[in-house]
Amino acid sequence: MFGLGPEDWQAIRLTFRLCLYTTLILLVIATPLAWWLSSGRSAVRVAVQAVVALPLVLPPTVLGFYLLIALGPRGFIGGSLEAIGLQHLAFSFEGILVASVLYSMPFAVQPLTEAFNNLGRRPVEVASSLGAGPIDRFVSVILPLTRGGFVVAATLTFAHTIGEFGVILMLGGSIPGETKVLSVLIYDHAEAMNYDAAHRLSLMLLVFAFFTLFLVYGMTRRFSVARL
Amino acid sequence: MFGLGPEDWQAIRLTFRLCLYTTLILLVIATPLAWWLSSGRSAVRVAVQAVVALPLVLPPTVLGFYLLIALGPRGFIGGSLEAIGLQHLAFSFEGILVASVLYSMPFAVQPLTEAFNNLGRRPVEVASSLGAGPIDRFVSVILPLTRGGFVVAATLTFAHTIGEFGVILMLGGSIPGETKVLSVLIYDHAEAMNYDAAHRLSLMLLVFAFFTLFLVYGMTRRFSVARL
Amino acid sequence: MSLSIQAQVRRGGFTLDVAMELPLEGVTALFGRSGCGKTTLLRVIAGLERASGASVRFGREVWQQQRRFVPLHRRRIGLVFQEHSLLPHLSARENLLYGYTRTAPALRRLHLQEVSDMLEIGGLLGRSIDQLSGGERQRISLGRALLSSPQLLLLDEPLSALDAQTKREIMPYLSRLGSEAGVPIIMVTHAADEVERLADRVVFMREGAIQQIESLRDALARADSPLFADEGAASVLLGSLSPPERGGLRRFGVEGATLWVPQAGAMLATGATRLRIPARDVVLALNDPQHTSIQNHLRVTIERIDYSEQERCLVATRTLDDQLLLAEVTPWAVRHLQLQPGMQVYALIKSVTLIQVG
Amino acid sequence: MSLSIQAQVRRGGFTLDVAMELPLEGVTALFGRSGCGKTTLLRVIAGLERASGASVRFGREVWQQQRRFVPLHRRRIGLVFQEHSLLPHLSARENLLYGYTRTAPALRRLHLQEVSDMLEIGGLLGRSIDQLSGGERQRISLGRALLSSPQLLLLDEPLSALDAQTKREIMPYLSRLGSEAGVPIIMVTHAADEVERLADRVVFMREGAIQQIESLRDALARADSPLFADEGAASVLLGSLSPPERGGLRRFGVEGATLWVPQAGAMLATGATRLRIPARDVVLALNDPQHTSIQNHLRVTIERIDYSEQERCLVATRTLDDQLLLAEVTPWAVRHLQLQPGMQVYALIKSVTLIQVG
Amino acid sequence: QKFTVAAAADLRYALDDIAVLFRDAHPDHTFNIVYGSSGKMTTQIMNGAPYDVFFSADIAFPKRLQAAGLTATEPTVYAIGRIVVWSTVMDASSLSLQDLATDARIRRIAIAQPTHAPYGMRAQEALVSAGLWAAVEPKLVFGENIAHTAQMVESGAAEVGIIALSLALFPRLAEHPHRLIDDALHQPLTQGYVVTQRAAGNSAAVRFAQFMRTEPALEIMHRYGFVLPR
Ligand SMILES: Nc1ncnc2c1ncn2[C@@H]1O[C@H](COP(=O)(O)OP(=O)(O)OP(=O)(O)O)[C@@H](O)[C@H]1O
Ligand SMILES: Nc1ncnc2c1ncn2[C@@H]1O[C@H](COP(=O)(O)OP(=O)(O)OP(=O)(O)O)[C@@H](O)[C@H]1O
Ligand SMILES: [Mg+2]
Ligand SMILES: [Mg+2]
Repeated sequence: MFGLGPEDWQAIRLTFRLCLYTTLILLVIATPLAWWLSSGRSAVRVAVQAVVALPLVLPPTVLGFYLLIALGPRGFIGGSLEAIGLQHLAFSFEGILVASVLYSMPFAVQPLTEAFNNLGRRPVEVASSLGAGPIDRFVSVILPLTRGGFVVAATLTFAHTIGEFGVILMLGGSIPGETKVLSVLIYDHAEAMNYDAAHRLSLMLLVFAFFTLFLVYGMTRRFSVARL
Repeated sequence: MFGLGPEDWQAIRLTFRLCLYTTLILLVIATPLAWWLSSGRSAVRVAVQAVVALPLVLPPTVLGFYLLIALGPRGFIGGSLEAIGLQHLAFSFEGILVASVLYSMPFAVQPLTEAFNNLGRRPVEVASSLGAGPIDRFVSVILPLTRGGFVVAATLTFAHTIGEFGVILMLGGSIPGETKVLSVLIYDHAEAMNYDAAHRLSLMLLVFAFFTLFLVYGMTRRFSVARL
Repeated sequence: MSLSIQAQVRRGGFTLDVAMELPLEGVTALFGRSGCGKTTLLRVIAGLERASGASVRFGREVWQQQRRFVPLHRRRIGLVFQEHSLLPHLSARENLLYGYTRTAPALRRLHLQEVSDMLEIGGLLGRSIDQLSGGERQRISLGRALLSSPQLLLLDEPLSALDAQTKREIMPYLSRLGSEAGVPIIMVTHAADEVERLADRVVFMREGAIQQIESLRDALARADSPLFADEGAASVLLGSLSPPERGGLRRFGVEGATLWVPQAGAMLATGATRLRIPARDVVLALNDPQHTSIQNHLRVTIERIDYSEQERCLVATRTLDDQLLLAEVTPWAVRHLQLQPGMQVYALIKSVTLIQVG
Repeated sequence: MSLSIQAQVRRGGFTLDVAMELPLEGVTALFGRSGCGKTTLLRVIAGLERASGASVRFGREVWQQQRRFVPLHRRRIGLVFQEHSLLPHLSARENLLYGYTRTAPALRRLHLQEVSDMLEIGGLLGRSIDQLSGGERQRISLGRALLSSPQLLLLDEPLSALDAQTKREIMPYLSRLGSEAGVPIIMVTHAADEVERLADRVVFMREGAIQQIESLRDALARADSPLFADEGAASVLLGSLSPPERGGLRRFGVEGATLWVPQAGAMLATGATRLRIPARDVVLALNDPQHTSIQNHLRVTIERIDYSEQERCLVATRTLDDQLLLAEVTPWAVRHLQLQPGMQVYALIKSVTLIQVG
Repeated sequence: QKFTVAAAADLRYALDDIAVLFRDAHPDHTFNIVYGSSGKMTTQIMNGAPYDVFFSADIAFPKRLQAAGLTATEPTVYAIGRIVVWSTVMDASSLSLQDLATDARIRRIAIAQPTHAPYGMRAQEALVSAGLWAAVEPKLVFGENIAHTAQMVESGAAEVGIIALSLALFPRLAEHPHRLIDDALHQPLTQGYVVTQRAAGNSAAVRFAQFMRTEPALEIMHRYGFVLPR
């Protein structure tokens, strides 16, 4: 289909899985973090906010190299995992997942922090007065009112994870079905001057991404929070 | 200083220039674009919003490859420039600037669109009623009220431009003083297993980025827009 | 059963410092000038302003005391905020039902249909929030608080954006809620007519402190009451209202001290009730004048004459059934009629000025 | 000079359809039930609701007509929104000065000092917006609009969150602005006392349409006026007020139809003025009763007796100087006194009930 | 005169030394060297890159440029590369290719990506010729280029790797022993250079290209593990 071979489909499935997991994990991590960041103004918070953005400033392969060392068998994290009888994380799906999460963190944390900042305390107070407990409030009020921030966070994370290959190349080792994601595959094709394949995959990726984003943005209902 | 040689300083200056220009240009482009995107809900707008995010999904070197073709002497853009007696844009500072702007576009456009969405029309109406014309309103009301969105846009753009090297490597060709930015230099050092230099530059970059971000986030005064 | 609050809250140069006990029945009006701390007090009661060292007790429930702090969502308080606070992502109906669906079915006392009828918001239910007018939003807020079937209602100027007719339709409803349904209401208002018609007692606040807590009757009787800066003092007579007699008029009070009250639609219920009589509507006469349109001639004894205001005198009198009746007259009239304590005079009251307040 | 508006605006099921002309002087009250389109009308005048096909003309300036559309910031309109609309990134002072600094110095008529004194907001200037109470915010909004020295003020319930005393202090100021400073004011309000004290004319709206535009005097005189659903009709007498005589009382009106008015502080200015007399405060008597605290006895002629309401009759009478004076009495009194048109009777009015309205 | 040299990454250490010699000999020439992947540089030259001399890791790339009419000289072989087995966690000198398939300590083997990296292609050929490809394939991880491959091994994340001899001789990496792979098992890594069309009139660039064939340069190339063309 679309002139794609099994290797392509494998990479597509893998990419989709990586993006989905990364986005979900990031939203789970970033939401409480962003909430905490937006709920006060101490120097610690400002520092954490700055630290979150730091992975961005390193060239991806260099970040990948540092992660390779940290997550590999001789690194602090990989070594600790091996010590308790687990596998280290280099050259594994879990490893590139960790890397993607780390690398895309600012794209999730920053828009969410901003969305929470803009929320104000009134909606939460209103929901409390109507008998909604903390979780209920989060689901029924905070989430829908900051939906825009979540959409930005999720789409930036998702799109960026699709395209990122520097970190993944270094840390993942292009193992088919495990760490050879679509971006790595396209890169390989392009480097091998295999342009037909590269163009075909790129085009497919663009079309897919376009429709996904179109749907997501199109479905996001808008309401003016400022009206409250 | 800091054990850095003239080549390093040249790359640092270049990087700083690239980031600064990219951020400034992006804010200038993204602001009206985001304003337009947030001012209605037509399918065209949703499509444009999706298109803006597309550069993200391509692997950077592949994007760099396409840009190289487009901006190079044989490409549509580069060719047209040559036809009117100008230089094509590949392998030049202007070229990587164009690429950085394009690539970081979603990081600027998305948070701004979201910020404008949240603004509501009341503040603008208030300012109008008090005699403020469109530009005045923008500067005295919209800008300060969406400051958070601008900070997110600017920091993500700036940080991402520091770290990005895939596009730049491909399109720029590592010409010292012209396209050999810090990320390319660090990448080069790492490739050459010149780890001391790579670590030193990375550390410097991280420290610099941390303090910059710390200052920016720390200085951003917060107020709850939702109170309006 | 009472609500007792003890709190100190500091906000910049402003300090709220209260220690008070309010009976948990009927309607309590919170009255005071702009910025005196009314909203802050309500927020303390609701637990939104978490003053350290404060204590708030609601009947037998301890809401706040030392370490103990019951969060707002467990207090079952219905809150109407001073500024509009509808949730913008929900429709009018969803806003109304937000608290309702979160109330155990056994505790639900009110239902969408009756509340939306009462507030005349039936036609708005499908609308989104920004398709509502200011007054419509305020009514939805009130309805939403009512539908959460709270055990205490805190209303911060809940009727300020409403027209007189809508207010008149809502007020009896609130009043019944306060008395019959046993949901105590604490309500901030600047409108004297709301206090008059709704309140059982008035809490006067001033610069962050409670100045006085008075029953409505006492509050009305004071010549210098801040309540009626505009309208002056008034008295409240207790009595029972007969069914219509004599040309639709109804008898109020005991033999020898009978007032004739007009029917005035559904507002007047037969039985024990209260009538408000503005002091300035009471005419004093030395003998019983005939041939005037004034129907109500009561024999009263002057008790006290109060010259506190420059050009008005407040004459306190006792009716035959020993109730207080105030008359506001000019100093000229006092001199002209040579009024003095102990004197017996006639108090003339026009029927049309009588208002039933409870 | 007049403001003429012709517009049709559709919002879902609601349609605003107006075509009217308002004189550009004094205060025009916009009166109508919640949701009748008052805010929408103000927004059309301001150009915030850009109805196609609408036309708005302000004196000689064409603000909207066919292609022509003058944006709000060039209309020099002072706007107080119904809901609080302070700019949250500015302090109270910066909010107040936002319009001021954008007004050419030559056009500035008001300055920070006097406005902040008038509104009693001097102590709040340094505060940020979320450190203000509801009423404080409302006053800042009003002050901000005033400080932009507009040529037209559109006020959407500008005093709704204010206590009676503050209102009483602000109203004369607005009134003077409307008359002396020549800044026409269009003001939405639900409070009868604001209409009474401020308005020169009243625009009655109902379900998106203009029902009637009346001078305050006519509006007050109607028994069925929606203005005074609570208080009933009233008459306004024109006359001139003398300096204090007879024990501080002041003479009002012509010989033979003199009313004695108490001093009542600064509220009463000597000279040509208007007095409002609620119809229910007027007692009718067949002969001039002596020995009562009522000071004002006017000889009047009954012109018409209106039985429109079930238990109240409105008796329209003429004073000797041919002004309309309304008295509200019970049907019993009409029968008892055998009142009928043409009859000469005495109208008794307590001095303390007189209110100066302009 | 100024010029820019584009060179394959595996030449890095050798060429840096040669550049020093050339600078001493021709102090009036200013030039800089850009290292990168041969494929990427070929693409760049095809799209107007300002490279005057191109040292490729595989002579196939200069030949492509020639076919596109972008060269000023014939593609010329300047060295032949060798590949080695290398490890930082075990003694690679005692490792045979066979051990890569059988040694239980070896969980991951790093090679360069065969689809576009010349060294990776030769590594794959060697493993295939040795009949080990199917056995080692599940253990393989792929580096973007030969330097990445070396880094994967260096970090210990891959126990062994097949890298360029020139890298294995680099002082830092030479601490760990390596084992040369029989060059009969794979096609020769014929490295060629070419002077690009834009440098046709640039005598300095041509001089630099020719300098590679001089004795001192060849000596350095040899020292860094390149076999010299006959
Ligand atoms: N998008 C809409 N769809 C349907 N009805 C609307 C929409 N927007 C406004 N309305 C209706 O228009 C009417 C006029 O609104 P407007 O705000 O002008 O009322 P108002 O007279 O100012 O009322 P209030 O005194 O309550 O502020 C209201 O009945 C409102 O429900
Ligand atoms: N952060 C602050 N710093 C200084 N003063 C504050 C701060 N927050 C609130 N205040 C003051 O506290 C006082 C009480 O505010 P509150 O909102 O309780 O008043 P209120 O009685 O509800 O007034 P209104 O009738 O105008 O709504 C006000 O004078 C307000 O200016
Ligand atoms: Mg308040
Ligand atoms: Mg309105």
